[in-house]
Amino acid sequence: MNTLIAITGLGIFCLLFEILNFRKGIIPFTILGLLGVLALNFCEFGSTESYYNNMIMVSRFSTTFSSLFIVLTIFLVALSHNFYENHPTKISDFVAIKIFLLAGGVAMVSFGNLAMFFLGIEILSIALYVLAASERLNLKSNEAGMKYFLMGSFASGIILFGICLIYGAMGSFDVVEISTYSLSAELPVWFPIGMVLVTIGMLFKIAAVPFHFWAPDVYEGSPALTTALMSTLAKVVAIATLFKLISSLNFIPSLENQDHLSTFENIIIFISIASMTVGNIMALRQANVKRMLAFSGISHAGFMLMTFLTVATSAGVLLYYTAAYALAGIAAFSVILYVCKNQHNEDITNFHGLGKTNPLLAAILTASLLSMAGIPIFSGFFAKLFLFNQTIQAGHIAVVIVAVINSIISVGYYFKLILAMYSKEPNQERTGKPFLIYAVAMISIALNIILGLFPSLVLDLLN
Amino acid sequence: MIHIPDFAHATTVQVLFCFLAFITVITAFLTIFSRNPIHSAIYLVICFFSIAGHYLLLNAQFLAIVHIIVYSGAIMILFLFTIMLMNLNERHQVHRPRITRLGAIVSFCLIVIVLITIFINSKPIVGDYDSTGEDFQSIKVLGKILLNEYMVPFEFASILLLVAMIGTVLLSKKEKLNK
Amino acid sequence: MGNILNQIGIENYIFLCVVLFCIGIFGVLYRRNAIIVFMSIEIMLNAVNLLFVAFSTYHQDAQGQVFVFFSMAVAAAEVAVGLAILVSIFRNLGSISIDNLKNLKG
Amino acid sequence: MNVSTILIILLIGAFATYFSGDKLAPKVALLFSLAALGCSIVLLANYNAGENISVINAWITQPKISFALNGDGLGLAMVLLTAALNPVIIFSSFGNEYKNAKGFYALILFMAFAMTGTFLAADGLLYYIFWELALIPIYFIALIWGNGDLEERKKAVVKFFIYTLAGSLFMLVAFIYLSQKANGSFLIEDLYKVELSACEQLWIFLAFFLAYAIKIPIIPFHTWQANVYQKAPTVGTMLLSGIMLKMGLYSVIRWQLPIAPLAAKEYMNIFIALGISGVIYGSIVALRQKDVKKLLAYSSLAHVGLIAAASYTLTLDGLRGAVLQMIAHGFVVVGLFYAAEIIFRRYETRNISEMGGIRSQSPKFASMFLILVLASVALPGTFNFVGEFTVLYSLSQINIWFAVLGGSTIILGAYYMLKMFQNVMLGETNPKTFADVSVNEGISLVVIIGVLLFFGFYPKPITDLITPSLETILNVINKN
Amino acid sequence: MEMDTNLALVLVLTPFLGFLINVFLGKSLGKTVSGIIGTVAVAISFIVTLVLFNQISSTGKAIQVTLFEWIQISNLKIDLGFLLDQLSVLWLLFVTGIGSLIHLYSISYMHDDENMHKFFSYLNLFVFFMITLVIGSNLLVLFIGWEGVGLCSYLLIGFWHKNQDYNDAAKKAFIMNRIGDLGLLIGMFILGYTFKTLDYSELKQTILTIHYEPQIVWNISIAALCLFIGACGKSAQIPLYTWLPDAMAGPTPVSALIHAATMVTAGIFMVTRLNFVFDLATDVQTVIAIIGAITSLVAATIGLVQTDIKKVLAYSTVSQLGLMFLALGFGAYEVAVFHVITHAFFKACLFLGSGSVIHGLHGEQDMRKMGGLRKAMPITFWTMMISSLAISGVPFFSGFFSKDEILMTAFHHSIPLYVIGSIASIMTAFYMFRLMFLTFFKEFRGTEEQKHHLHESGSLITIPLIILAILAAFGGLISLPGHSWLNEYLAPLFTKVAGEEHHLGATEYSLMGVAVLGGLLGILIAYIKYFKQDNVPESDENITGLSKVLYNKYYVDEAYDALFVAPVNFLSKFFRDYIETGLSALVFGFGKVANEIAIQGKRLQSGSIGLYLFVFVLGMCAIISYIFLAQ
Repeated sequence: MNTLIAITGLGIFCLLFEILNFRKGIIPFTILGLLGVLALNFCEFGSTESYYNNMIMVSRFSTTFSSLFIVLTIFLVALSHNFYENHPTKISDFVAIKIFLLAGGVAMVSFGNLAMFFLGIEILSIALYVLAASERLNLKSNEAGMKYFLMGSFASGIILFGICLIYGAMGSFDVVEISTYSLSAELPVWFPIGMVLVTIGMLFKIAAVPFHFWAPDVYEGSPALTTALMSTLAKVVAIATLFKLISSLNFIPSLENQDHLSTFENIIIFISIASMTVGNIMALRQANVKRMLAFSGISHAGFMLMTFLTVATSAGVLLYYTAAYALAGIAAFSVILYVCKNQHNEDITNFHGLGKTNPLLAAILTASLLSMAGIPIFSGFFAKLFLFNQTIQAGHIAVVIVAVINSIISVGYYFKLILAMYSKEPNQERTGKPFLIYAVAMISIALNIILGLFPSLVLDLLN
Repeated sequence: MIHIPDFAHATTVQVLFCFLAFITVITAFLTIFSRNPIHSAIYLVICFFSIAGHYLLLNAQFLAIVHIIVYSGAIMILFLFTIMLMNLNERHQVHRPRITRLGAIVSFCLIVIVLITIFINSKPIVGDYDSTGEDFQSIKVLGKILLNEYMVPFEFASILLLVAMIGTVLLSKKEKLNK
Repeated sequence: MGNILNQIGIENYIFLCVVLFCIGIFGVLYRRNAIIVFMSIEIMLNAVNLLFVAFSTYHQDAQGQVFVFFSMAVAAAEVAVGLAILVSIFRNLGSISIDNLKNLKG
Repeated sequence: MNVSTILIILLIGAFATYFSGDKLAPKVALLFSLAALGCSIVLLANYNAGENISVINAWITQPKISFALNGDGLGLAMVLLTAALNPVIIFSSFGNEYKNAKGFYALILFMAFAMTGTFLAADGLLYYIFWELALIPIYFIALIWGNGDLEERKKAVVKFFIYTLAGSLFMLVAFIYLSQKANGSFLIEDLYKVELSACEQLWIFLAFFLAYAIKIPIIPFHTWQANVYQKAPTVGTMLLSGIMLKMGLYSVIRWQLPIAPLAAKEYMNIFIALGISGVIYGSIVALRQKDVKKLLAYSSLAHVGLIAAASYTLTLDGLRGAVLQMIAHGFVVVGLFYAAEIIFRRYETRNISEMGGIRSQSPKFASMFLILVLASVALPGTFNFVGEFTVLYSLSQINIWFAVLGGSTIILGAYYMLKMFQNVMLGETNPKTFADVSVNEGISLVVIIGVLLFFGFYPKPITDLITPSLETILNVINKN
Repeated sequence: MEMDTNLALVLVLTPFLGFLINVFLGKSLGKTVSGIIGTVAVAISFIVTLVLFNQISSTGKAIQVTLFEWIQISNLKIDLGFLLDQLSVLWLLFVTGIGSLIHLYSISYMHDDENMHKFFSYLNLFVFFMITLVIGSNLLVLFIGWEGVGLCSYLLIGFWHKNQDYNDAAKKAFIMNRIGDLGLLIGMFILGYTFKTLDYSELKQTILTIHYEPQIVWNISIAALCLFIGACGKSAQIPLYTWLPDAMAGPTPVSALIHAATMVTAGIFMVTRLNFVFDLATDVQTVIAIIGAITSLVAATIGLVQTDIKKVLAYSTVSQLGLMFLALGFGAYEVAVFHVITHAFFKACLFLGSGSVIHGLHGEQDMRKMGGLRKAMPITFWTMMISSLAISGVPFFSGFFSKDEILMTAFHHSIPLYVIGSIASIMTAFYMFRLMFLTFFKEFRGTEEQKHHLHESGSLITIPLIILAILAAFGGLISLPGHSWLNEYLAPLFTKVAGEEHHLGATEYSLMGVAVLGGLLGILIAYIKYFKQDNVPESDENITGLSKVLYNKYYVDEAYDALFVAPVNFLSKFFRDYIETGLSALVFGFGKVANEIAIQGKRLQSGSIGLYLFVFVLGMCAIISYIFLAQ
């Protein structure tokens, strides 16, 4: 709870800084503030409390995921400095929106009441709509914002409808009450329908097939930093929230009571497989790196969905997977931000010869792509390993085999980018070594590797 | 099971409900079908009013008023304002390919059929509905709940609005380029 | 005073709301004019709101109505942001047809 | 001192090489590779003295993954192979100028690190990690420093990477499945103990087989091989053919057979037949190759097919012969590729038809090349003969026809190798001048030839080293 | 024991030392010195052999030397060890003895070659391997030598490596030998599998004591057959004989040493060594006899029309080897060994003589361009004449005794084979004297230039010739009919009562007479045809009819090409061009399919919000209806 309050306060401070004409200090201050929030969050770690009539429930799950969100936000804010160099007047707005977005995210993983969940997701969505469309003179950005907005509010409507049905079935928005009722034998059909609708809405947010169409377009059109945010923070928040929703509302046991469990699992399996396959195959032919990463993100969503087959035990795995994926994503995007700073697009051609001009960044991008591809020692590998381990334990070996095949396909496009960096001649001068970008890239990839070397650090938090 | 309203013995409430429901659905359709955006907006206002009527029917007076103020008052004005601002009229009406319309109709039918079937198949609610007789929806009670139990979401909603505000400003603010 | 649902039946409200919600969906799919699409989304949200109130009465519980307030706030915020985006598109493109938004694809 | 020391030396070496700059990099790399060789010899001495040189540390608790390295005879033999070939390979590259040499040599050492780890790992997952890690350096080595048309090279290298990765991922699944059966442990001892039904064993066996068949490669999974060998720089080819192929063969013995013995026994004939058809196929295809490196690639295919077939016999002779032949083949193939490289340095071509008449210009080189060729066709007196004889003998114990068909390598191998030798070295004096081997080149070749001849007459040290661990493995295989 | 080990090591390693010195220092030492080193090295071996021979013939006990364990195989132990017994020492005697002579000869013969040190190093290496082959204590050590001599043969045939035809011949020799080697290996495998040992003495022990079950007898037969295939390869028997004539591409001393006297007899050595195995496989013995007989006939017929002086000798060698195998096939090992020894003498002499001729004519090998050399090269002529008489079976020369014994043995076992052998002998006499007449009689048919330079070769060449001619003339004394020293000497080796002495009865004498008459008949025909009628073989294009078939060696090479080489090459091309490409395409196919799907998928991702939402709604309907309606 304190974390949430502190984050909100930090956001408001950001706005105040603009008024106080202290623009230069915004980013350092925010980073420091976020570090403070992180510390605060650590203080809450381990406690399980609920605040304000159970509106916010702090648990290990929420604190660990919140910490991950905060870390990601720190990176994203740090990257803002360089990205918004040319928009000094708007920087406070951008930073503040990101902070509020974080607040929305934190609210989403620590909700104790569906109202908080709904408001959290709306804050997140609206902030994202704004960020996606934030290059107002760029038609692509407009288009991306518009697409995201239209489809996002459509999904919001569905989520709202789902919440409404849950309420209709349970007569309450409180998570604890709902989870108690959901175990009773006599349940109106509204509850499972409502849950399914909410799940569908969330599946849209994490861009799972067949609700994924927005992702590539929006990722491509949005400003690169926003894409970074969407593909890391927003995706992680959405998947964590969905996980929490399904696990804390006792949805699985209630389905079991009504003999719907196997069908639900089949749906999850189907969506997971479809997401992986569609994401990976579509990514093969992409020329735009952001678009490629969008499809890669879709496939990763498919992987993450595999945790839903073993909800009771896989929170730790989900945390590890999201952390590994998001850290690799941040590292990759910081390099993309650097490379495409003054380019009109993010095509692979821009990366030609990066291995020669900026070997360090090329190495970092390579490492992050290898991590996403699941090559050992990077945490992406362990993430997949634990995921497969869980899933095989639950007896779904077929999904794992499909996942493995998909991992193989994914190497195809990740390596396209690596090839471009190392085997082509550089076609442009790349000057400047912006400190923050290098720092973010290095720290995030280092974290990724540390997670790989010591997976227990994260994995045991939730086990 | 659908209760076919027995028109011969319909109570006032039932007639009212049917009437309002009819208006709501018709105007909603008209909103979508009318070619002129301004007409659409006006139909939508009517639709909102009929929904407010439902609220009143359900004895949620405060909500009805707020609804009219927010939707018909604020949101619709915003719509109309935008429409006027962009000077939209039929000239801007774009061609709708047939496949789109077909797709829309198919999916509409599909989803309606699916949802309705599920609800029909579900166990009917038997027996009378509870009526504790307690006051649960007066302004006073609502206020208490909103500001006690739901204080945090209430505050949080303000952040939502703040974000929306910052966002709209951000989207429309001109900046001096490359100073 | 008895529960009004005794006379109408919660099912009828559900059906009404489902139909209304679906009309919203239909509108989103059917129209290419972004403003109308927005309106359709509003219809969807209002359908849900109505259902909230109906359920609130059904449960004799005020939380449903409280939730409607939040939902209204959300709707308002969404409309504000959406229209802002729309305006900037209109400035750049001179059109508000979502069919013209096909630059990002493939 | 335990086996992890080698790994540490190689890893530090990789970093030290990278940071030592382009000029010093080759020397630093050589130094560290020699240090690793020294270390492995000391370890060997310690091991022979009965010291325990294994390591086991807990790493990840849930699932139970340990940092476990097993220094037994088999592992040590393979480590020695790696450690001995590595300096030779590095030294052999001294005649070439590489752009960005520090990266190049660092990658070589890193690859040696990963391969050594693969040979030592005693935990399924650790093993898998090293296994995959070894893939990355060779990918970059082949991609960046390779030769030939860039697009072709890219295609070949990416195919290689994806293909091998594809195979090994199924192995990962198999490992995970096994660990479930072993109560979440990946330790090799626990995996050995797992009781599996015949059906499970078959699937596990196949999953492993896919990984190894691609790596080794066994036909029909070999299509990556020739192209990659051709496109990779010679150093990369040497690493690939000299050591990396052996990873697959070693793994068959260490992992696949003991874990799924029932399946191995049940389908023994099929897999032996597959290996042997590789022998014949590889030999026949090698006959008509125009590129020296491709020819050697197919000859490799033939040889490893035979080794694989021997491993699948599940007899002590088969396993021992396989290991001996692995080591022998490792040396000889490195020598042959180096010889090809020496020719390339002078003629700038790998096309056999553009060579010929070298012998009259450089008799020393010709003699060394001939010795290597003869070793490769397993002339008695060379190490390869010891390996090949044992291998064929073990095959004959299963079915004499296996030995006959596998033995066709004796004929076909002689045919294509001598044909190659004739076309490359003999004939009218070549108009292009060909300087005889330099001192540097000579040292590498002489070391290799020395090893081949010494162990050709006195293989006992290696046999004694590997036999106890092979017996242990056989006990596991035959436990039920 | 220590002493024996040292002796054995000196025996083996001196030639190897010579090899090393010549390889590393040969060039700087100069031609003559390197030649002397090579010769001395072999001569030392010869002396050691004499010492050993002395020891063994006096004690009659074999010397067994074990150096160290070589290859470990679970149920058999293979040592690197030597067995010096009657057989091996006998073989060593002529290997090192003739070897020394040929080395001596080569000093002069090869003096004009710039790579003389290499030549001597190869020769030394050959002797080293040959000694290893002979004295190995088990089959695997024999195999070292077996392949080693093959290697040296390869190196020496292709000694003039600038000529690709010679290289082809060398390669062919190596590969054909390897076919045999595979047979040998397989034979070893079966023996090892059946008897758990490859050591001669242990093998003998086991075989003599084992209980004969049908399975074991069967195994022995198969093993014997396989071993015989090995012998075929090395000793140039049908079907693996074609390499030997081609091997004449090498320098003549090589032909004399390797392809006449020593290496090609390795097959006979091996069979004799394993006589206890072959004795148990009577069917295989029959096969050996038949193949030997056919080979001798076929080779003799081809030899009838050859015009290259060395080719004639080569086919003659094949033919004689065939006769030896004929003897082996009848279990008359000592007879075969006898013929090996006499053949080594006269054939080495013939080859060296022809070398002298070639040397004198500066490399001319075609007999059509010779003639009348009798006067210019008298020593060469007379030594060759003696050898020709020996090979033709003219009484009291060495060949008479050995060949006669073979034919007699054949007669006792199988009349048809005897007839074949006799015909081959007659042909032998014919073509040998054809060679003699064409080369040494009548007028010289070469160029004026050559005629001008005609001269007898130097003493380094003639001395070996004279020694060998003496041996060829009197070598028969070691095994006179009725009183055979050789048979007694070799008796300990054989399990059967060695060579039941042919009682010299009427049959035997008449057989002898027939053989002598046959030989004289051959000589007579040659005399009539090439001396009286003064025929000279036609030039290549005018040869027709049967003689064309013969001249082209029954087209066997072409048949082998068509039957084996061409299909393999075709297969290779087919694999390379189709299977490889196909497999590759298959692997790439997965990628291609994925890419194709991706391209189609990109069209679905059309950018239209309507479509996206449509799919969204459809997906939602599908999920909901699957969960709630599809029960």
